[in-house]
Amino acid sequence: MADAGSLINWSLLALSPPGWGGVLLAGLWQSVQIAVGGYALGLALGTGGAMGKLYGGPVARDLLEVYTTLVRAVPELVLILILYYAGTDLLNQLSAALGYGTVDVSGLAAGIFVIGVVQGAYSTEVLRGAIKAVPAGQIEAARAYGMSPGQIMRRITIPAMLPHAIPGLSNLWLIATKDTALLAVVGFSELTLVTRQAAGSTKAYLLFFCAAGVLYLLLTLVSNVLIGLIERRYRRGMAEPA
Amino acid sequence: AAQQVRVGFAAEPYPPFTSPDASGNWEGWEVDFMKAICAEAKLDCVVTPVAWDGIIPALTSNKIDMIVGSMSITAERLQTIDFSDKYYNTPTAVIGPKGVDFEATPEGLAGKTIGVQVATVHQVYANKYFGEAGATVKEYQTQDEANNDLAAGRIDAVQADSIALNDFLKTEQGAACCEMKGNVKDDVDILGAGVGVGLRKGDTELKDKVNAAIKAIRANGTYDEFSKKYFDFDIYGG
Amino acid sequence: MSDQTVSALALTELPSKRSFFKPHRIVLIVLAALIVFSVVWFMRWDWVPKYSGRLAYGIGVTLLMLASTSILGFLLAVPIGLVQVTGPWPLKMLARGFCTIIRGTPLLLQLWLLYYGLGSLFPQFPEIRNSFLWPYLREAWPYGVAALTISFAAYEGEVMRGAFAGVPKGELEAARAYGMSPFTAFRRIWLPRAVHRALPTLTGETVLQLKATPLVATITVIDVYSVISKVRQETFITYEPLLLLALIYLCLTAILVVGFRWFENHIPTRGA
Amino acid sequence: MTERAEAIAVRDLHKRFGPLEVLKGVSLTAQEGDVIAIIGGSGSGKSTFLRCINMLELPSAGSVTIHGETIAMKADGHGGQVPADRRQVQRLRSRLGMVFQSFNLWQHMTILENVIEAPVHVLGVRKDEAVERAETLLRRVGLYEKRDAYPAFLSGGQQQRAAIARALAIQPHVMLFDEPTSALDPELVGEVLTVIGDLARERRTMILVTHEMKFARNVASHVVFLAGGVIEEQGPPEDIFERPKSERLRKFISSIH
Amino acid sequence: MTERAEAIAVRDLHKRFGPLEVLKGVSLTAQEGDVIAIIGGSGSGKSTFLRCINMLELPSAGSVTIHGETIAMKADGHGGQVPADRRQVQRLRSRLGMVFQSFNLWQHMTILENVIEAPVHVLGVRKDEAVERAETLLRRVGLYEKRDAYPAFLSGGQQQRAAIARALAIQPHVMLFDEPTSALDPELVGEVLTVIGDLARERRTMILVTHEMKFARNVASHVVFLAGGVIEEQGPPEDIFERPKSERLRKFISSIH
Ligand SMILES: Nc1ncnc2c1ncn2[C@@H]1O[C@H](COP(=O)(O)OP(=O)(O)OP(=O)(O)O)[C@@H](O)[C@H]1O
Ligand SMILES: Nc1ncnc2c1ncn2[C@@H]1O[C@H](COP(=O)(O)OP(=O)(O)OP(=O)(O)O)[C@@H](O)[C@H]1O
Ligand SMILES: [Mg+2]
Ligand SMILES: [Mg+2]
Repeated sequence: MADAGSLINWSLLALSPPGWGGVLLAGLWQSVQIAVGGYALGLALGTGGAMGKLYGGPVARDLLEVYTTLVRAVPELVLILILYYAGTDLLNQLSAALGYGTVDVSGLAAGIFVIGVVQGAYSTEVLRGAIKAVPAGQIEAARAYGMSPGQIMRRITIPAMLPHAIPGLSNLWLIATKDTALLAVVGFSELTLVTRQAAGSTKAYLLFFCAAGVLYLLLTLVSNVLIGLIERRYRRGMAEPA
Repeated sequence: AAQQVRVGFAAEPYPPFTSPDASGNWEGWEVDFMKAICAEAKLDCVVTPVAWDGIIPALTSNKIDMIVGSMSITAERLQTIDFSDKYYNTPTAVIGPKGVDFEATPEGLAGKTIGVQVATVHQVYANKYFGEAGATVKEYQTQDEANNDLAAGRIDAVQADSIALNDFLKTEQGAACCEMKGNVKDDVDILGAGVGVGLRKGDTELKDKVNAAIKAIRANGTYDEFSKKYFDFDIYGG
Repeated sequence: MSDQTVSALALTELPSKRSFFKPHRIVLIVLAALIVFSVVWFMRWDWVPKYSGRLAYGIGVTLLMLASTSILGFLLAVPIGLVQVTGPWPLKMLARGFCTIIRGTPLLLQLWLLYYGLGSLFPQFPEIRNSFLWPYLREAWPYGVAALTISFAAYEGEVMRGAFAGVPKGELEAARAYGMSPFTAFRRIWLPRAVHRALPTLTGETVLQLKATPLVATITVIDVYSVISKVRQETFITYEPLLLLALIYLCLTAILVVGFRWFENHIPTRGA
Repeated sequence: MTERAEAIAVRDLHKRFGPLEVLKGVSLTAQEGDVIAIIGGSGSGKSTFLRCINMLELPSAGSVTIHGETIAMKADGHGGQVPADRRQVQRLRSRLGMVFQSFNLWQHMTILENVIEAPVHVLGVRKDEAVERAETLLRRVGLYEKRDAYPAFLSGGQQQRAAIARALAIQPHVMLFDEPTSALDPELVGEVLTVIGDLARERRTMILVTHEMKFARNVASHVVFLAGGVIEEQGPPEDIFERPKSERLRKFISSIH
Repeated sequence: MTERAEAIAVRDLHKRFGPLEVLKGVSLTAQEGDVIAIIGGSGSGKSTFLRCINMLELPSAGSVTIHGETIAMKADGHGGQVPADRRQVQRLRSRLGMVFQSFNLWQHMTILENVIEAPVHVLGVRKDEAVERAETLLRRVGLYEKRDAYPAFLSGGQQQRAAIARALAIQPHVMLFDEPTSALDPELVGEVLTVIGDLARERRTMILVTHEMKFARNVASHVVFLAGGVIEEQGPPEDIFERPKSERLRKFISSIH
């Protein structure tokens, strides 16, 4: 049985084999890629979703309501399983039906898709709330000066809602980074899964889980610093402090 | 260009068949086997690790094209997927902690907690034979975790493939804590008639290629050559 | 996390019943009914009766996990929030560090760290192995409860911090002015007032906690998620069990939300 | 006096909100240089009338002509009407400088950015040119020093003056003011009225809804009294305030004093 | 008049906030039944003085005696002093009924719960007894009907009357009021002053800081004018308001009128 000394066998964390540090970093890189991709996809879906919920027709609004209700009521882990298997399956059947044959969905793309769809519902709600927080008078003034709907959206609504949206969007980013860990359950080689493999192979469970924890924490802390900078920039016009 | 084939196996350490090394590559007997048949059948194989408990859905939903994951050919699985001919066959065994004597029989395991990996033939077997006889069956996502919990004293026995268990007993951790308690009584219906390559139903073209390749490497000695690196007996079985 | 973010992450409000039936809804409802019908008709559900007992058990475990960890977590959150507002600086830093670390790492990782990491360490100490705790430490659920409790405590601790800080100074001063000892003032005024301020976010936090519970299935706790996984492995049916699982969580969430609403409406509104 | 061009003409404007008919046929013509003050009781439809002019509210019936160009309307199929050409509306709106009661400055832009926004992005003026003109305007309303401040950091009076500069920046044919001082603290009203008074003296075409009767009397060339959805009485300020004909106007004026 | 007992005695009270010495030696004695009004300019230390009496602010030097019992103080090692015995302070506080400018009712309790809170949880009165007394008090301040309402649903005047009932509920030796009406809308001031006036007529011992000079004049038995950190002048209200001696007081009074 391993004694306490071998539990902190730091050489296991060395960056090159036989150390597993390199594998962990590669896993972290995968996680970051999925988080960034999923977050971006989520933002895109969320922007569309928020627009649809606020300005769309009754049918679009109802469908979006179903989307956000389901995603907000069902655990991420379950959604990830469903989307991971069914999502790509449907995509394949669809493209087959259209005569394109099966598309090869890479693991990375599948991961981004799964996180993105979940994040999309969350950002829909965050962005909708932020847009609603923009005083109606601001938009009316833009109309009164002859701006087209597109211009109003670009020049007034979006920049004006950003200060309201940024705290929520920041939280979503932090959640995206942590949700990538759930992909471990479907066997995707992100940080948590490679940590589990490294831990299982070396039996140094505590060491590797702690090391991964530190990596996630670093990611969060670095993100917090960046978020702070962004917030300061976009809250310039707000009289009251954040 | 060679046909691209995504080969799925469990994203977990399952020595001596598949295990990740510190540089992020996979190694083991089954990896060698896969490389051999891919070379033989001129397939461009891409290694795709997936979660073991989702490996069949991954195959049916087109995420992978074949499973090389020590998957036993059973009637149950044949309802959902197809298999190549068997490429190895080994008995199923039970291990337990040193100093506690019991046999790998329903009576011996009654009242004990036995760990198995989910979605394996062992899970089905243990539930049927030991669970009904009064044992608690605890299901793990990976074999490695079941072994680890046995070493940690959280369970009383582990049932699995005898080769995998023997490999575990050879490790520092396994040697310190546990010993072989014996093979379980065979039940071909559940435990299957050996391990085959899992394939999507209807993918006969690939199935033919794989079957041909298995035959070929058995015949030309490749199979025995890489097997020797791992085993001092014939893993192909009778 | 602000209340707004929490409600973006967790369902906290059911769609209103008012003016539900609009012309376009009829069409959508018919479509939905068609989908439900074809799901029921064309997919395989013959396994449901066989597993219904185990499913009920799994739902029970899930709810037990939710209730116990939310209550324990809330009890922990009170001191965590409090020391961040008034504590001596070592405790303040400790609590802040705790919240940062827990909120900055994935729950799944924490869970595995506790179960596989810490849990595999315990048996190396004969004192632990021989103690009366060992039968519990052998089990998986204490680790699941611990991880979920800690996580809830960290998130709710932040809420409580804001709630404690937000109680108007004057009300605390009034308590002092009437001769209350610091402890009485805390027990009678500060704590109830802070809890009362924190209540509105509780619906959201509890739904988030429900959504976190299936993770315990990965450490061999048999909750409803784990039962469904077993269905999938034994029957080789991919989608149907997952759909049922989603439906179960949807219902559980709806029940939670309705329950909290009911409470809010039946407890007298306590002003601002 | 030479014949002046018609700046704005509203013909038989009707507006209903559901069952409530707020405007029941209002016609009004402003020549260039006219300063028209609209007065009337609360809820008499003054704001609605002003908002119909630039189609922020869609009139139920009637037409609006700006500088000789009539806004084309088409039936909406529910008995009302909608603009036939969105672009035309946008173009004509950009010739009307609207100043709101609650300023409605864009909070995410500095004062200068607020002022150049419409010239640059609606009228397509070059940015440096727009900045130059904006600075002149801001100097005029006494806000040059605040040009890089965000609206939230300005007093109400300063915000309203900035809003006036923003409206002037598009070089509008007509300025529309909807109770520009009623959201201000009494001490701040004066500074805004001074600016508007200056504009009136320059004979800039303006239509203003106001509750400041003294001010209306001093600056307006024409006063319109709205009541019951129609123009109850109109005329030069001396007539309206000193020789009111209708009973309603008399009552209204005495209630103000 | 018989010799009355001393309700409160403050001796040579000093209070400094960092470099700022707000109170520079203030002494004041109130006999039972005295109604003492403290007046003075903003920032003259009136609130600070009142808060020092029940140790919500710790005096830098000087002593406070309540009903013959002097609050024991000890040096804090930084040149100031702190109470020697926390329990003594808590006990004496519960004999002083403080009414704050901003009411400070406990928002999570109904009015009745607010009133019985200190009797039950500080003084250890039985709950049913406390409720009975609280209801009498609430009837007295005209809030019996509102006893089960939460403070947030009451007007400011009602909240302040509830706060007065809360203070009376502990049967205090002395009532302390810190500008009890200055957070109220003018229409609501009257109802609170009526209640305080009634208490004064019953000859309840009170010290009140107020800006309502007319009220102070009517109800106070003694008026204290604080300025520059000391008592500049004191005496019966007629003397203070009609025959002010010092220049400062004269100025203060004329600025108020
Ligand atoms: N969007 C709307 N929907 C329904 N009714 C409206 C709407 N806008 C205004 N009204 C109604 O139209 C009437 C006229 O409103 P309007 O704002 O034009 O009055 P006003 O003369 O500007 O009054 P005030 O002096 O108070 O600003 C009012 O009765 C108002 O309630
Ligand atoms: N906690 C504190 N820290 C520092 N300075 C304080 C503090 N409390 C009061 N002061 C200062 O002490 C002085 C007296 O304040 P105090 O509130 O007693 O005046 P006041 O007579 O009650 O005035 P007002 O009529 O405005 O209520 C003021 O200059 C104030 O700024
Ligand atoms: Mg109006
Ligand atoms: Mg004061």
